[in-house]
Amino acid sequence: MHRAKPSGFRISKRVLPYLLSLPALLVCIGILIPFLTSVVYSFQRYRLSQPWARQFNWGDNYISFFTDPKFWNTLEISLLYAGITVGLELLLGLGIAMLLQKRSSLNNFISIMLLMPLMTAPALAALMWKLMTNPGFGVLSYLASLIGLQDFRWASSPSTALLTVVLVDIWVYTPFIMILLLAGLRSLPTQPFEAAALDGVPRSFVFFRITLPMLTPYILTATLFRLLDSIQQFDIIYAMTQGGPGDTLTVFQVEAYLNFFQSTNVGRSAALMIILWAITYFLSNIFIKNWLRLRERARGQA
Amino acid sequence: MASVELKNIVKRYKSQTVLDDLSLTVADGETLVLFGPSGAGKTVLLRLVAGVIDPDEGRILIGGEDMTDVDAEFRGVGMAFQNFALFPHMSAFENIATPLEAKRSSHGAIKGGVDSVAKLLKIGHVLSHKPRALSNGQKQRTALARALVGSPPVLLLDDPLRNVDAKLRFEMRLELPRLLADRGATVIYVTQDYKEAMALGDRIAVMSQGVIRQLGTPEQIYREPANIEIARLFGDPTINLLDVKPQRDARGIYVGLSNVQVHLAGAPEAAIGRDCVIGLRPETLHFVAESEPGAIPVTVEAETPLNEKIVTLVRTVRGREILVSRPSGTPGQSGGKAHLAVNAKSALLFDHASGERIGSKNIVSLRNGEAA
Amino acid sequence: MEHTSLLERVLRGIALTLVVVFFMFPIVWIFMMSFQTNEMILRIPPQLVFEPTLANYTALITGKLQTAAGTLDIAFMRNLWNSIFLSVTSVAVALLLGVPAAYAFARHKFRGSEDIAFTLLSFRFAPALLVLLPLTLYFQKLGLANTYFGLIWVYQLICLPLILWIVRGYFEDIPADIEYAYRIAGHSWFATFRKIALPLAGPGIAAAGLLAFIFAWNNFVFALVLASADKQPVTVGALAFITSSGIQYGQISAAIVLSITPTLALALYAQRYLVEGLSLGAVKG
Amino acid sequence: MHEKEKDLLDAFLRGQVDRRGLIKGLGAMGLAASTAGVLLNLGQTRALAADFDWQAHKGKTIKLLLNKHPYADAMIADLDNFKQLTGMNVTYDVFPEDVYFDKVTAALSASSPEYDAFMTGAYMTWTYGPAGWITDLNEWIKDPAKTNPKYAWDDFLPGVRNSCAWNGKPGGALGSEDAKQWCIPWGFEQNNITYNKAMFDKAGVKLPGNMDELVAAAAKLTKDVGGGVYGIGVRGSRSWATIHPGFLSAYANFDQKDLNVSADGKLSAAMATAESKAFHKQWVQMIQESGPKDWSTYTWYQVGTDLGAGASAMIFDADILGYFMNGGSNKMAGQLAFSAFKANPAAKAPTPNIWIWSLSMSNFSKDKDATWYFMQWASGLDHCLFGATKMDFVNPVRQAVWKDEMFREKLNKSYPGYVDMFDASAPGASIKFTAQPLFFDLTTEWAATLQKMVAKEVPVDEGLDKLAESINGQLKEAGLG
Repeated sequence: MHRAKPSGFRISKRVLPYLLSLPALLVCIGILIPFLTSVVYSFQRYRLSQPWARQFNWGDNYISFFTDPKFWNTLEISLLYAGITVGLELLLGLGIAMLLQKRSSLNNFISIMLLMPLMTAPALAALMWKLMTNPGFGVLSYLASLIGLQDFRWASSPSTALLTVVLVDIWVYTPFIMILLLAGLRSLPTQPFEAAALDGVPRSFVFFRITLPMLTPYILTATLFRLLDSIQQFDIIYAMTQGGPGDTLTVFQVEAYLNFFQSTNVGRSAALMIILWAITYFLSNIFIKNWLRLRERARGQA
Repeated sequence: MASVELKNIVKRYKSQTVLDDLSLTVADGETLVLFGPSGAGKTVLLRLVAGVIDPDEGRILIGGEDMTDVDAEFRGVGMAFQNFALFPHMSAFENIATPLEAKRSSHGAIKGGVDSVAKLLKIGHVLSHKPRALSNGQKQRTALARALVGSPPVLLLDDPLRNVDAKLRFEMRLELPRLLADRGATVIYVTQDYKEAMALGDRIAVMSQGVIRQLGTPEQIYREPANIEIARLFGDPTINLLDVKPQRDARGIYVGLSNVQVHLAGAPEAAIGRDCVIGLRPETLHFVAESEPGAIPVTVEAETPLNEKIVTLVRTVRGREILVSRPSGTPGQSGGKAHLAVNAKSALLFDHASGERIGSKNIVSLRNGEAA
Repeated sequence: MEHTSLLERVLRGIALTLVVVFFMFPIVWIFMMSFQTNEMILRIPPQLVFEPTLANYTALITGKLQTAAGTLDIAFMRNLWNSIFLSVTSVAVALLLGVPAAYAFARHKFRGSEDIAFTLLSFRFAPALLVLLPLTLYFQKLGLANTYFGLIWVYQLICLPLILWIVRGYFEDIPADIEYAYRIAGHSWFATFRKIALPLAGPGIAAAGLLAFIFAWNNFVFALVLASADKQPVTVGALAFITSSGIQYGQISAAIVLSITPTLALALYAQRYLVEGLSLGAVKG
Repeated sequence: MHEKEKDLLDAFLRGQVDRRGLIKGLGAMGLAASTAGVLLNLGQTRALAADFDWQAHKGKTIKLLLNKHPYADAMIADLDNFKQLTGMNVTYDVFPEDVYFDKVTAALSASSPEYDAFMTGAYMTWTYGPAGWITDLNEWIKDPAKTNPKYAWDDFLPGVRNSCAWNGKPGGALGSEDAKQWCIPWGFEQNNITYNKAMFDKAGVKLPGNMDELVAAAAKLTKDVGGGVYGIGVRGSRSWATIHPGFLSAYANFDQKDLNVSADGKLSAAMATAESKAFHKQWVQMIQESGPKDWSTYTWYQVGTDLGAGASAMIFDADILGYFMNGGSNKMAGQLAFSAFKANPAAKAPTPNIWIWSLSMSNFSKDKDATWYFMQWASGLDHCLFGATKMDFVNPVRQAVWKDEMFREKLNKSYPGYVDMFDASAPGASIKFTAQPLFFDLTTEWAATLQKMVAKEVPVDEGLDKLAESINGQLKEAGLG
């Protein structure tokens, strides 16, 4: 019996995974250096316009946040924005994915078409929405007036600004969740569903006890990425309202952007960003833990 | 040339020890069946031999060569998976051809090899189908064909009949021994079905909780099970197990069954006065006349014909249930009072506390278990 | 789903129509605006009827834009090309680096694998703004400023984590036994990766690649800060129509249409992979 | 070039033919006016060369960072003349205005030597100067060896020129003795009224002469013009840009200031006075009654677009915004008129705050002398004349251009009232802000406060008190208060 001998150059089983993941890591590791530099900045009194006054003030940038109502407003609005957009987009994305679940060329076509908002750069999308919600030229304002919303002020009124921006966010990003969940739904094994259908199990039960649990890893992935983006939202909000009216929409990135590019207050901007980073780190940690646990469990059942 | 030796294998997953200091030798050309409940570590053991997972401790030798650190593709084994593990994006032909492709065989050789093994397994007509278009039986045969086609010196079959229907399983159980014998390969065969184990194995290794509990020929395992657990696993209907406390009188060692003293010739001295469990295989019990010495009075509760045999449920005077089986067509008792004779030689005595068979010569030492 | 009632089908149809209207109306409107002059767009109230003009597209493609303040030179086609080049290369590099890494994380649990995977992900939540200033400084020193190489490197921050984590999930969904079977059949890990893992995770890779492509396409902060005008993507290019003499909505609409087109074409081409999901039903039982 | 054209040019240069005659003559030879302009500049270029060694930096290349703007377009159209004059090469990066200043900040904060000179606003130099990113240009302006004797620095409008000079001390007066010239003004905007004549006539509204009249006129226009047209367009986004145009111009007319500077140079908020509160109330009321419905999202673009498309009856904003809207394919092109505006009845003259597009020299430029050659050419009279008459390089910052007949004629022909408006308000035109590094923080917060007032989230008095308090806190924190 001929048997191939291990010969020549072979990669040890133990080294292989490192070898596979290292290039990706190395490429990204470069970013650690600027990141750490920014951490240093965040501990400095550092305004570009006052270079002579640059010095370490250690935690002062952070400590001042605690007494700064603007900061708490920023924190609150950022979390609120992320919560609302991700929540709604998830529900909507799941709903649409389920509407399109059945494989048909029409459904496939629709699902690709629905990706178009995602393909529109958010900054430009916001510009277009701003036009469409203009009280004079805006087609949406016009349509709103036809159904009796004469004075609906969209992004310009503090009471509806959040709603409007959320609407644009939903328009742009729901397709992201939809496409991931659609792929997830369509890759679920068919057996449990056929069995449930044969047994006459109620649809709601099938949804909550079979579909949802099996879809959870996909939901977590989609939600995680959406959450990371949403809590860092800038393009849409800045293009639509620049953080206004008043301080209605001064989310983290808008504040940090204004601090950096307009006030050139690098220290404060960096401190804001580090806090944002810490929040996203914390949130994604929860997600990843759950994701891994679910994966593990799923594999245990297999 | 292709014996398989496992030396002191330890495999852990997280804190759980799946294989605990396991040693085992499978001789060249031998078919060894790994038998045991799920979670016993059979599949893990198979994968260790295949080389797709690594042991935490211990060595694996194939054909006398240390293969512990050798990658799967160089070990010269063929394997069929319980879930078939067919490549869903390839046709049955392409699936079967993969081992030949790995050897860089010529197109003709591949075609010839696949066709002959497909013919042998009667799947020649579905070779162009993708796995999803195959029935379970066809998938199983395709998987088997893939394992066989390269004529590997070592064949690892992981419960290949588990996911096929009863009829096919029955057929294959008859076909497989010949197929394997023809190949001359060393086979390690995993199953949870004792009949399969008995039918296929030159030897059977009974595993539970990561340890080989007993290793022996099918005959040995059946006649001299190492403990209650193994005795219960083999045989259908299951062995009758009754609590007894052996005593000695002038005639020898006896146990009390249904208020009758039944003497067990050749029973080990060590059993005397201990809390024991007596194991009586249903087929070793016979209905006899009341006058027979040692006949146990019972009440017949129910009788069930089971293919080639008839199983009778009887109840002792003390209310304990016993199963009796006899070949179909032989006279029996279908109701009312009856008497049973016990074949003293085949009666098994187990220690009540440990479950070990008393006087077992054949127990594999749990730690350094090279079988005699 | 064969036994769905008529009522349900009607409700589903209505729901789907609403969804399509909500998501497609702005797109259709933008499409229509791209064939109108600014004057037609800026009417009160907005009107559906208009005389289509190709002026916007002509302006974009020829690079000559007529405005109230005279003729402007625009580099839109150059921007479009930059976007295509940057996005395609970045995604290609990210796939090359990310897919093997995703495979390693999915198949070879090794010491620290979760930590490395999480670290890679965490780059995704470093807001671009946070690293912008130091990044520009270091790029300056390294001579990477204003190079496509440098940009593609930075774009990995957008593409790599996304690809890594989505593809990883798909790899993990492939039963390990299938790959074991191939190994045992005598094939190397690399052959197994290439012939088994890659084809089976293909839909996932396509989906992740397309999403990464879209995100790379829509980004402009990095190029804006790190590169000169000749390397700017289409997003920056479209902003050029916000001129001091007014926002050229017609041209921006045309720019959006033109900038969506390549991505849409890609998505339609890869449609089968994107929406089919994993076709492992047979294997997974 | 043909001989005839050359002769004509030379005649012009010898003083035998005046400008008008020259253009006419060239026109007769079948040259388009703008081409003639370029040729004219070429001729003058040759004249310039006689007195000054323009070729000193021959062969060098400089790179510019430009905003997508008519000023940049005008310069690019004339750039070949500079190249010929000096033998230098000029490359440039043009970025959209939306992201332009981000690009500038990014390039400068990274000490990038890529760009030698760039376009900027005067406000921005209050950051760039102290940060050490730009150079005090006095060194070159005042050096006869480096500056063409015909450069005529005194020709620049004094208010504009001074607005680009600051001593770098927070609160330091613009154009003071010790001021550094951070940038050269290029083109500038006064904030005045541009109005739609037809709509004014239709509603029977006269040009407002003060704030009360403005509020009333806007209200009447909103009521009477119809068709959804609103009375007055002003900016309202959450940005410094909301404060600096009409709002600050009117505010300053009431002698109100953004900040007080104490004798020892400390800054404090000055907007919580009674006069300020009264003015804010009027302003807020005006927006609530007659402003655009979505005022709080209004930037330069929306204000202009509405006027050009006939959605608003007037704007109180940059005069050149009105200028742009009066041309091109805008629906209202040719129907707009201009007027200076004096908000305070007690004031003698309008006091428009100004925005100045200017040229700054990067401190990281590798060849500042060569860069200066470009800057003095680009801000020189000849290019200014070319831009102002042939392109949209308005408002010019040189008095000589404003005296130029052709330029005045061009404006009078198509931009009714523009020249009068300019003459009326130019003397009082300057930057009304206090120069200090927190400019953007304070104005952004000011705009946010205005938004809250307009949305009735906070009463005007209380809002201003809070704003002043917050600003004082920030000034202290930054070591300025």
